[in-house]
Amino acid sequence: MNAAPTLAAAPFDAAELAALRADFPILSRTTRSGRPLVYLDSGATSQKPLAVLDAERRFYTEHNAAVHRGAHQLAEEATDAFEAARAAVGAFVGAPAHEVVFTKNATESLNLVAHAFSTSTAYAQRGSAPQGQRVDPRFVLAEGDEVLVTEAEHHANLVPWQELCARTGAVLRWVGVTDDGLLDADALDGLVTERTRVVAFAHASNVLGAVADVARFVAAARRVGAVTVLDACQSVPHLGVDLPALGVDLAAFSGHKALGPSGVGVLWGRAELLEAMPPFLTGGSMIELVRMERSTYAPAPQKFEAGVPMAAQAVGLHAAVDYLRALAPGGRGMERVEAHERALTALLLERLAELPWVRVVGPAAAADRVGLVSFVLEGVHAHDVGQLLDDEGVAVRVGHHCAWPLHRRLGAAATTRVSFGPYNQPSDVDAVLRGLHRAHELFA
Amino acid sequence: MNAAPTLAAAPFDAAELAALRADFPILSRTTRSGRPLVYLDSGATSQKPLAVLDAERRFYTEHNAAVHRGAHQLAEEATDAFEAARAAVGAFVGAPAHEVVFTKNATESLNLVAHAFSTSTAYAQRGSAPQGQRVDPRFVLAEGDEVLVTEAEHHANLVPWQELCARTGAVLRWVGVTDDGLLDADALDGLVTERTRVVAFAHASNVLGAVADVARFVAAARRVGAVTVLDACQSVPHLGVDLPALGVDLAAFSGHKALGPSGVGVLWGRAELLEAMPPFLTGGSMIELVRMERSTYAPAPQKFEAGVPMAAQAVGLHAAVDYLRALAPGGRGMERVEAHERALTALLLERLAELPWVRVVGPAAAADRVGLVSFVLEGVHAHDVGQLLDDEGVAVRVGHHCAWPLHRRLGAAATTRVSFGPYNQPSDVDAVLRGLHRAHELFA
Amino acid sequence: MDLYQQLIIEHSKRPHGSGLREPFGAQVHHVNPTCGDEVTLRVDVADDGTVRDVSYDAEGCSISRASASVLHDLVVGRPLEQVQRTREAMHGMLTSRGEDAGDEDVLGDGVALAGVSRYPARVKCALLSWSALADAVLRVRPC
Amino acid sequence: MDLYQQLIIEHSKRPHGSGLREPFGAQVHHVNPTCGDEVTLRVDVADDGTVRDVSYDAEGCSISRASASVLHDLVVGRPLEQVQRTREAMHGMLTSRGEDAGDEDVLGDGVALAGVSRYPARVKCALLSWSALADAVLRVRPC
Ligand SMILES: Cc1ncc(COP(=O)(O)O)c(C=O)c1O
Ligand SMILES: Cc1ncc(COP(=O)(O)O)c(C=O)c1O
Ligand code: FES
Ligand code: FES
Repeated sequence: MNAAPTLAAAPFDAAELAALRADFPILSRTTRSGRPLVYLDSGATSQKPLAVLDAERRFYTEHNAAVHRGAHQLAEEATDAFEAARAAVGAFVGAPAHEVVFTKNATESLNLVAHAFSTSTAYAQRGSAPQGQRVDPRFVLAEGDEVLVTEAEHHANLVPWQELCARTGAVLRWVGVTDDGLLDADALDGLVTERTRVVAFAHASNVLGAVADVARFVAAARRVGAVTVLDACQSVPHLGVDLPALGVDLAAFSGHKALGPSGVGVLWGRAELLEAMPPFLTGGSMIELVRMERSTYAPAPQKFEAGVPMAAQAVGLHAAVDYLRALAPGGRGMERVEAHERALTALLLERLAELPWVRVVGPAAAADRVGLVSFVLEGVHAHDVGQLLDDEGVAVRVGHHCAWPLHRRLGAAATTRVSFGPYNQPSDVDAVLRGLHRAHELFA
Repeated sequence: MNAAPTLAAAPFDAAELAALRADFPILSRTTRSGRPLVYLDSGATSQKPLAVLDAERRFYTEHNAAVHRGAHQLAEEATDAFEAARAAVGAFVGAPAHEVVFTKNATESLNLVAHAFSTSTAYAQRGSAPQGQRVDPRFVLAEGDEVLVTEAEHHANLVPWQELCARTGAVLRWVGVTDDGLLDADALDGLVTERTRVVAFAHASNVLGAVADVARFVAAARRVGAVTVLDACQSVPHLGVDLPALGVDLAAFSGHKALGPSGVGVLWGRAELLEAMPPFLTGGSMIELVRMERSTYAPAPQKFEAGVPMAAQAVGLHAAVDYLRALAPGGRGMERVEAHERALTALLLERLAELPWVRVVGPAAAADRVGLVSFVLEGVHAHDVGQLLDDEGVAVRVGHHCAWPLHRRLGAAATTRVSFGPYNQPSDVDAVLRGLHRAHELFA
Repeated sequence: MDLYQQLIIEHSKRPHGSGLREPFGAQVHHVNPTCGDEVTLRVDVADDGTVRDVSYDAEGCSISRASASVLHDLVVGRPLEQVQRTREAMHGMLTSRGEDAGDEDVLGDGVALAGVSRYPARVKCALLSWSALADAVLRVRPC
Repeated sequence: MDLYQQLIIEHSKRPHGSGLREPFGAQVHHVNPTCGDEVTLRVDVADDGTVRDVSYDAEGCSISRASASVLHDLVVGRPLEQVQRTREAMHGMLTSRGEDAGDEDVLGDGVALAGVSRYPARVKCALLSWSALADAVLRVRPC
């Protein structure tokens, strides 16, 4: 869409929205009940605009070759496209290209970081680091060293740390969640000790919608020299985010939640830290010198990108961030996306507040949230809610949303989550409400 | 293309080839020198037929959702498409769906296997396996246990094993390459000892083109109970391969070399073995039960597929294997692909044999090869050869092809590699020869 | 929508035979991995192979609760052979992707669950108590 | 094809100043990571800052060998300040992606390498000996 909005921080108006929605063909399909699709599961994965699909196809039909591996013209073109994607995706989150590592998804990004600790630890214990590679003490864990997460984490930012502890003898600690469904940030200072080596937390919770007080986490971690790892999966697609400015050391997000293709994720890290980390996946294209006995590795980001990469998907993600930026003049599209999704969130929260049989989890005010709302219908199982919404054509997510410990803490086996993308419209909220009323009538 | 060939094992005739080539739009582009593209770098990555691009696009415009995560209709459709891809890709290599793990590329597949050993070893040493999970002794390494590879491996099947040794204290051994550029298979029996726990080797070498005597490796490994890992990257796209019938335990290949999209690879493993292996990447969708303290994991293949997967790419790979099978009646397309590429290989070998200034590495006969040929031009650096071929519009790969130790052994800093796909034609060989003559005249 | 038949809603609101009772020959605990819901189920089988009681505690959606309630109706008082046939009929119907509408003579109110087979994500809900039953029976009468 | 100018071919076949000689103030070894090719390079700088000799052993493609040969011509007998300017001019031309054709007064035969800038994969070939030189000079004259 090419409409030039006038107010950078206003929601999209009806005309803008119609133009934008036309870029997403899937939004005009109907569902098995004959009703038009109302897609409200962008927190799981977003839909993709035609610009993204076209960019991928153009790559395949004009430039496809293995990147970083050939001297022929196609290989050069493919490599240029891949590296241009790195620069654009970096710029989208305020980072230089050489601090951007392409992975298959945010989960791989977070595992990569967790393994940097166990691999460094093994190198240090065995003296087995590649020749000339200093083992950085920040990544070496001693028995009883601590990894701090929160009780609200997505499994992707929890299980890799549990497994790191199982490999090394480190101990997992966590910031709890209060009865109100908020992070118990006051407990943070007591939990960060001299033994804390990693502080890993979500920028925005994929269940609560709450945006974390990043500065507070960073300050606590800095005090003891712990590495900070930000799970930015639910912030980067929905807010304007400048990762380096946040003060964290490393951050992960996925392309498929930010209008990009499936199969591509990002790890951002401060250059100095990426250099200090050992590789994770090893193989072709990430080496400096290979002998049968042992090998040495290329500088970051190549060091972390073993094998033929997801080039077409990186190119698709490039088109996605270009698309998002272009939603407002001066490349400030994310400001409008944020404003738009926040307006929808406020509308939904307002409507839900009128229903005494609905319990919303997380912050009461839209201003404290990214564009998603999870809730419980009293006396109705979330999967039945989801099914009735599905029957209205409304696609939402039900379950524990890969945050099982949080749901246990909230005393809810499952919640229903509505999550917005830039293409959602006020009438989508009406559709949700219709479905909720039906579920309430049928079951409660 | 829909031509119905009559003889299952004949090369494609001119008409068939013309129809097939029309499915690959990139083949009709021209290069900077104004000459038509002659793509002979399929060993690095193949080109993709329209059927693959269309399948991906259809997925995005009609069914896109996060798989294995939602109860709504789109999520069901996306999950069905993803699982149908698993079944089809499995069938393509003779395996049941539940033995197929989707990864981002073959490199990840091989790393996954290498980490199964170090993670099991850590679990055993610390008693830290997930509750109820038996640590399988086949994956536990003691100091001095041995990992056997070959000197001809691609870095992807070498460096992960070096790193495994660096993490565990295991020792890397390798089957050497003879002066003739063949695997020294006679040394195998002496190299497989009671301490050998893994035997990892390529089905077909990406430099020599030689097809390994798999049965011999398997027999030697079985004798001592070692796990066999096959790098099938250069066999699956070029030969009809039945992985379970080969007798190996695990095998890796990449989708992008088999007409599929970038960003998707495969690990095949015997069900029993996959069950015995701990997970690699951890996070959402691969869990059984998550508590803050520790988690348990889903059965394979889900256990190995953490995070939102590359669904569109799996769907594209499904279309690719369907396309390949349909190149001959009864789904026997790979027999014709093999015959076709072998005929081109024979032609190329024949023409190169006429040039006293060309030294071919690997087996002399096309019958002992997959469809690729690497060679050295006396007195001319491979990168200059590649550049002059590029000027003829011919895309080949020059360098060590991620097999640096092998090149050191062959006494060649770099070779030029011509690798075929089903869409190559005899005139492509003529174009190579034209470029080689020019290089010889200019530099020698 | 063919999923939430009135019968299902009724069974789910007032499930028959709910609650854990004594005596019992075996107790099992099954979890639906896709949602984390669970059922604890007990069987009591007489020496002649008649199921004297099935008692259960089911946490889950309406489909899973209704299915447990229907199970209780179809199984209590029946010989194990018949229970086995009923279970197979139920499994067949639920996994038929809309092909098998179920035989009311065999499945009674259970045919109201036929619509579930069109919703792959919900099939496990309806199967949960039935797999628990199979498991429990196996423990009482290993074969 | 603008890459393999006749001058390049000649330099690559009969490279000027090739071989390692004594005396020298510093020796460095640089590898081109994209291809594994390498150069060992020595510089000998007089007290007045004049480069007395550059000697080298270059393993690599015609571009890298020709570039080392051109380097020898352009650097031997020149004061370090001028060498620095030459190196910058060469670097600028090679990384210009076809924008900078090079100044023959500064780069001599080196302008025949201008075409390299259009082939990103080959730019490192031509830069190899020049980065080695920069490194070697830094070791002789740290600043
Ligand atoms: C023999 C062999 N093994 C492994 C690989 C690595 O495959 P990928 O880059 O898809 O991970 C390749 C190709 O690059 C190969 O040819
Ligand atoms: C907060 C959060 N972290 C991590 C992830 C994992 O992302 P991915 O599945 O792309 O790896 C998700 C989404 O699934 C998420 O919402
Ligand atoms: S949703 Fe859990 S049993 Fe139905
Ligand atoms: S190809 Fe190695 S230096 Fe040119």
